[in-house]
Amino acid sequence: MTLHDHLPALAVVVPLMAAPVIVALRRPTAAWAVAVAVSWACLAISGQLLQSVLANGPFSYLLGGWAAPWGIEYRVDPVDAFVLVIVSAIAAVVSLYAKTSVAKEIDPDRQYLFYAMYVLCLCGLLGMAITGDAFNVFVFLEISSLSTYVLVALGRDRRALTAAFRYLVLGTVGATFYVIGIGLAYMMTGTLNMADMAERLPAVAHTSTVRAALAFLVVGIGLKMAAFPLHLWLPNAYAHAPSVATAFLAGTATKVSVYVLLRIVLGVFGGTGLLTALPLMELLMAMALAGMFVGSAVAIWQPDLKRALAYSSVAQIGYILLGIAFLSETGLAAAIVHLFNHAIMKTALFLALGAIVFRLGSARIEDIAGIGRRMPLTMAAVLVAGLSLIGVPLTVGFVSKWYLVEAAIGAGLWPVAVAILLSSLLAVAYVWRIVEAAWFAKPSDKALAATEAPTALIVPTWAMAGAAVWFGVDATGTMGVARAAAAALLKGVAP
Amino acid sequence: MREKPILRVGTKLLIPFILLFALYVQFHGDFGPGGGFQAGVIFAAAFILYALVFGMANARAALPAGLRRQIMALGVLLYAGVGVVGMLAGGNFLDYSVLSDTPTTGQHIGIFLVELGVGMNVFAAMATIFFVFASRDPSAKEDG
Amino acid sequence: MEVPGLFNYWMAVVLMMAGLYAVIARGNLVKKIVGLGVFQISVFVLYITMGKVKGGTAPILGDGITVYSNPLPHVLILTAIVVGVATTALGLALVVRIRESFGTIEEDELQAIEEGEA
Amino acid sequence: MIELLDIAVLSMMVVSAVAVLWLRNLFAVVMLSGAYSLLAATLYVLLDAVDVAFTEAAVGAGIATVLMLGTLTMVPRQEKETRRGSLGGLLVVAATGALLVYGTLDMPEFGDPDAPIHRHVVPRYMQDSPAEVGLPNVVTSVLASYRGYDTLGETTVIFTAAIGVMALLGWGRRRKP
Amino acid sequence: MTPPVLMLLALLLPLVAVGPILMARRNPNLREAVSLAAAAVLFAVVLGLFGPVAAGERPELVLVEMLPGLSLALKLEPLGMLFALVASALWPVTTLYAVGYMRGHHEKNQTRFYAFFAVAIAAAMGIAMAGNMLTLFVFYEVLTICTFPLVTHAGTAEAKKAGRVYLGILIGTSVVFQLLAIVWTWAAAGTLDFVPGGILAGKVSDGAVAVLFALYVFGVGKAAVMPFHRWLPAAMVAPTPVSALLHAVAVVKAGVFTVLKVTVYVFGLDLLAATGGGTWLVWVAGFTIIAASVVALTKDNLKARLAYSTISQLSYVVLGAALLAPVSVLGAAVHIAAHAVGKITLFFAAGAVMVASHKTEVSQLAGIGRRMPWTMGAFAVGALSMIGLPPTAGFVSKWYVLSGAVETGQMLAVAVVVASTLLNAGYFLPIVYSAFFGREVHDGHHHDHGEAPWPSVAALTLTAAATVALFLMPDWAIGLAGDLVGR
Repeated sequence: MTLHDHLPALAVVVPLMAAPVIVALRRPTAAWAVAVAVSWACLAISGQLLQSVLANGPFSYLLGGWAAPWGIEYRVDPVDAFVLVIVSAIAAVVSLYAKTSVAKEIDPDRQYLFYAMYVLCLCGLLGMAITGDAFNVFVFLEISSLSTYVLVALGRDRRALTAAFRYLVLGTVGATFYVIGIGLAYMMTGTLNMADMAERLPAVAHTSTVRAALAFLVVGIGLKMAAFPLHLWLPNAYAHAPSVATAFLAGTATKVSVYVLLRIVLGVFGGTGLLTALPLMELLMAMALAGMFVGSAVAIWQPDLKRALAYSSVAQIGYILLGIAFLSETGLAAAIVHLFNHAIMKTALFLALGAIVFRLGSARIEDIAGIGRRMPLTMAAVLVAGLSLIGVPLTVGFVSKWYLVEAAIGAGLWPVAVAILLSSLLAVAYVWRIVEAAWFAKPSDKALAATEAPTALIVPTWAMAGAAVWFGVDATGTMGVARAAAAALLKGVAP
Repeated sequence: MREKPILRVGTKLLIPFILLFALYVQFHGDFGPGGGFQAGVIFAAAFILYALVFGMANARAALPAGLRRQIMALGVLLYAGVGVVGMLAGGNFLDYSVLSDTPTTGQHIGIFLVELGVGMNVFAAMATIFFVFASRDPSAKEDG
Repeated sequence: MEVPGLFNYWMAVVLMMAGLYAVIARGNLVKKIVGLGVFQISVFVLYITMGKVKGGTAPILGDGITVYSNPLPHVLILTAIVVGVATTALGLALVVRIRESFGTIEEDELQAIEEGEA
Repeated sequence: MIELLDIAVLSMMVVSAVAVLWLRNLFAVVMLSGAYSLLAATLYVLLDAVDVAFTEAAVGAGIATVLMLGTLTMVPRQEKETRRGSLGGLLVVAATGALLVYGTLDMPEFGDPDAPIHRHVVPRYMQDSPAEVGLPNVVTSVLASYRGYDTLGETTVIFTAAIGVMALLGWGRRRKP
Repeated sequence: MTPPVLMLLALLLPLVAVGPILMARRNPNLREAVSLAAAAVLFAVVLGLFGPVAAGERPELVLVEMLPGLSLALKLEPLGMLFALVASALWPVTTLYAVGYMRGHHEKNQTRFYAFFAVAIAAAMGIAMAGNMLTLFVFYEVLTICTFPLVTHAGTAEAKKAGRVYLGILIGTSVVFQLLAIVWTWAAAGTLDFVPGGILAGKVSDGAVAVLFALYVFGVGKAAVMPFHRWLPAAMVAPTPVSALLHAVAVVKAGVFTVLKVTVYVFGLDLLAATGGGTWLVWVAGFTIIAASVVALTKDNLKARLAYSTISQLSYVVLGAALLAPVSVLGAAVHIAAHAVGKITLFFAAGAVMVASHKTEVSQLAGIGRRMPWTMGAFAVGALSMIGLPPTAGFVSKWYVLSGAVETGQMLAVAVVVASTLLNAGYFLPIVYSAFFGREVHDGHHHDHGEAPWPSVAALTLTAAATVALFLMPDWAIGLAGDLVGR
């Protein structure tokens, strides 16, 4: 076997082994260097995986050499390869940004722990995305969750502690719901391997146990992905976490949960016919629409920009959920491409906010007044990513919106199509509030004292903002992958 | 607790037996109930008992923070390392059968090593969690 | 005496709900953590119950024994217990920090303090 | 006999769970939760899950209780009366419970040897693991080998929790003058 | 250079100019020289395209495949050529005017002004040359956003409020209506290319044609069809060169241009005529023409009056399209050019008055013609063109629109055109009359003054001359517009 054959395992094992190495090393700079190396290695591995899955079709990797369903199997198909690339790409860019920001926001003697948590979180997220075993998802979910709680709690404001605690409680409830759901499904099928389970579920699809299992899985995953109205943990967690943690989590954590939802609901339960027999898609659509409007509307009134963008995430998750709820190839492709697109623009925004916090010590709307002239590069990145959030053409947000609307029209759901467009107008309101404050307001005292952020923060921020334009101008690549992924997912869904 | 010699002597006598039991659990897990995880917890329990009776300072001297951290890290690395060795030996990650000429021997070696890794990690992690909690000054107030 | 076929499951459901209720409705953070523990252990009971085979023994192979209970749920729950205690430890660490920073561990009081800061 | 014990242990668990909910003295609550763990461990023994019972006793009743007691030295021992009506909580719990009970209706009966989980996947563990792995304790075989990857993850979870606790509490006050 | 290269050049040149403009921010003379040079070269480039297009060539260029199966592509046809010519010809003139105005008015942030101005021109070029509806939409939105800083240039609370209205209406209509219509078109027709005769025939039901057409018309907020016209008066807080070029030419013409383009190339006149999907628009356009004229009559602020006049005049183009007669569409196309030169003259004059005398209200203008004869003379020419009297360009286009109305027997449209002509005369002629024959009012604030700075006067003289020239030599415009409808 060549190294290439082991890539699926390495994608997870490399960050996993990096964590103890970081703890053993302890020196902040060394810890950071390891985190950067690992993130970029994961990106390289994920890129390779995506390339080979697109070229040669799905393949699996048997951990411990045990055949599925007896052992644990890694199954790489276009969907999870794409998610792997998203997560590791965000991690790679954010890792470069981390050194300067972490040095300012975290105690020196805790920095190595921060980086250890960072790679563990990455490891957990990648593990969830690549595995083909339903229980293994739970294990890696917990790795990522526990590390996330700590990352959030390391924020400077004391409210970070309560935010982390609430996240811990709700996250654990969500994970336990997931375990209940998997337990019930396991009980009726006798297997934990997702592919095997998908094969065996249709025979028992009529039982109440399987229906209850589906319900628990949807609620459990819904909690982790912060789908409205299960989003209560998210705004505070994002608002008070350290800048680096917020940027990383906003780009990755909820995305991977969405992936798990896709994998479980469509991949595993798709063949049971329950998706159409139960009003599940209608429920998801209602949650999505409510999230889109409530999230955006609340975002308009937030005095703290990190919170505003956190609520915007709730709305954006609504878009993703909506795409799934159409249960059509275009809709799914829209949802999947929006996973990528939203990850890029939200990371860009939170990185830029991190740069603002770096200089001002705050990201409140009254403090950023007039900052546009003091930190032109940072604020230009905010503007570009903000336009993308609105869905202005030539940015990634437009691509997502386009396909969502197309899917809504394809499904004949005209009011939904209008709702998508209307809700994007709410984004204009909260983005433009920032624009007006930054460029057209009288500078605050804090802004007057500020200068442009250090290059080490600007470059990663602009890497993301640039990507938001790049993949918005030429979306053929991302849409191609998203379509392939959507087709692969829909293959198993019973009509 | 300085005035309770019986407790101290009793504890000193008890601890070796606890450690022995932990080792038994560690290595007998293949045949009966037990394994690295339970052994690690029991091993940690011995130190917790020691700390409770002889005080945190003594316990910390017996098991310094740096050592705990290294054991903890080493445990994880050992487990994952076995997997990597399996990879290098031509199998998949965590394939123990390739560790030796006969698959079952390989499995034995692999399971022994990963259980050891689990034991080390759990022991050090549990001890660390306890020590950190116990070292916290109950009257401490942080101001933000 | 025969236990009704689903008795254990129902009891597990009752236990789970008690735990979940403590998590949702109780304002004391320690109580929430304890409630989470109760909730999780009850789920473990569900799993272990499903692994039981009538007339079986513990899945340690021995001569002359033919019926064993199912080891797979046991393995899963071993993992889950560890995850549970890890969560508990982290939760308690947060509780300690919250107490030190806010001076209280009651949800209502915390919310009041936070609203004052927003 | 086993059945009677089963009922008795489960009933005691219900009692302690309700008591945990009811009592406001946190010390008592923590002790009860320890007892709840021990009862669960007892139940696991009855259900042939000796490894799990062992772990539950060591972890749930042991370590977790010690940690909670440690926490109680730093926080108030008494839970305050909450003003909040818990009607919402009650509704959520009732709905969840109802869903679960609904889910149990089509479950295989307790102990049914023909249940799907005993017919699929597991038979190979029971029959072939002596030849493939060579250990009498099938739980260990599955844990460390067939599903060894889960266990690596579990080890990582513990590692994460430990360094997480260090990050949150480590040296906090002790180091500073 | 081949036509596709020229098209690329026309798109990129203004964008490239932004760099030097920003770099020369400390040297106003250099900065403005760069702007002027870029404008002049752009006009030359567009002129270079005129020959081939007039000869029947339709140069194409794919920029990038944006979405699978959907490219950002350029394709120049007669209507686009007409729009591109008008916009690029007026950019150098406006820049010349702006040099005088901005300096005379001591405006702040002039570098930002010139930079975003150049971007706006690039966007207008993109709209003119768009090869499909997606490309058009992209540049349409770019134009909206890059003109926002120009509208809010003053930075006052009033400017910010106006900016919100501007952005809210333009983004709101384009996102909710236009984008929906475009995606719908894409879903139904499987293409967004501009094809003579349209792409929707046989793809959607008759009822859907009417709904879709409405989505397009109201989705193009820049066409200022009522009730989505409020942004245009709001935008008048911008400096006058912005009002002149963007809100009399580039932005609003982009709007009516889009309506025309959609009518001809997406639906096709035949489909709309056959399904009756455009009938309602005659009413809406007619209403807008009359209502806006009436409002203009009540406005004392000169720029506000001009803004409402613009709203009214824009709907001539929309009316021309809605009549669905080839000759009226031809008239609509010519009106894009005719109104452009006339209205920009009026705005230039209004701005010149403001710079020289600080007067902004119609009632203050009595006697000003004697102090500023060039300015008010040009104003008179522009006013005649608005009314549609010879010897000005407005007469030509109005003639064709009216012919279309008569030809199709739509007496309502005939009545609208006649009535609005009277109204136009009613709100323009008194200004001209009192400027030359009225008695100057001395209120103590206004000092003696003469003409505005010479660059401004030169600019408005040029455009006034162009207004007359277009009457005398309308063949090129009529030729292009004739190609559009195949006559």
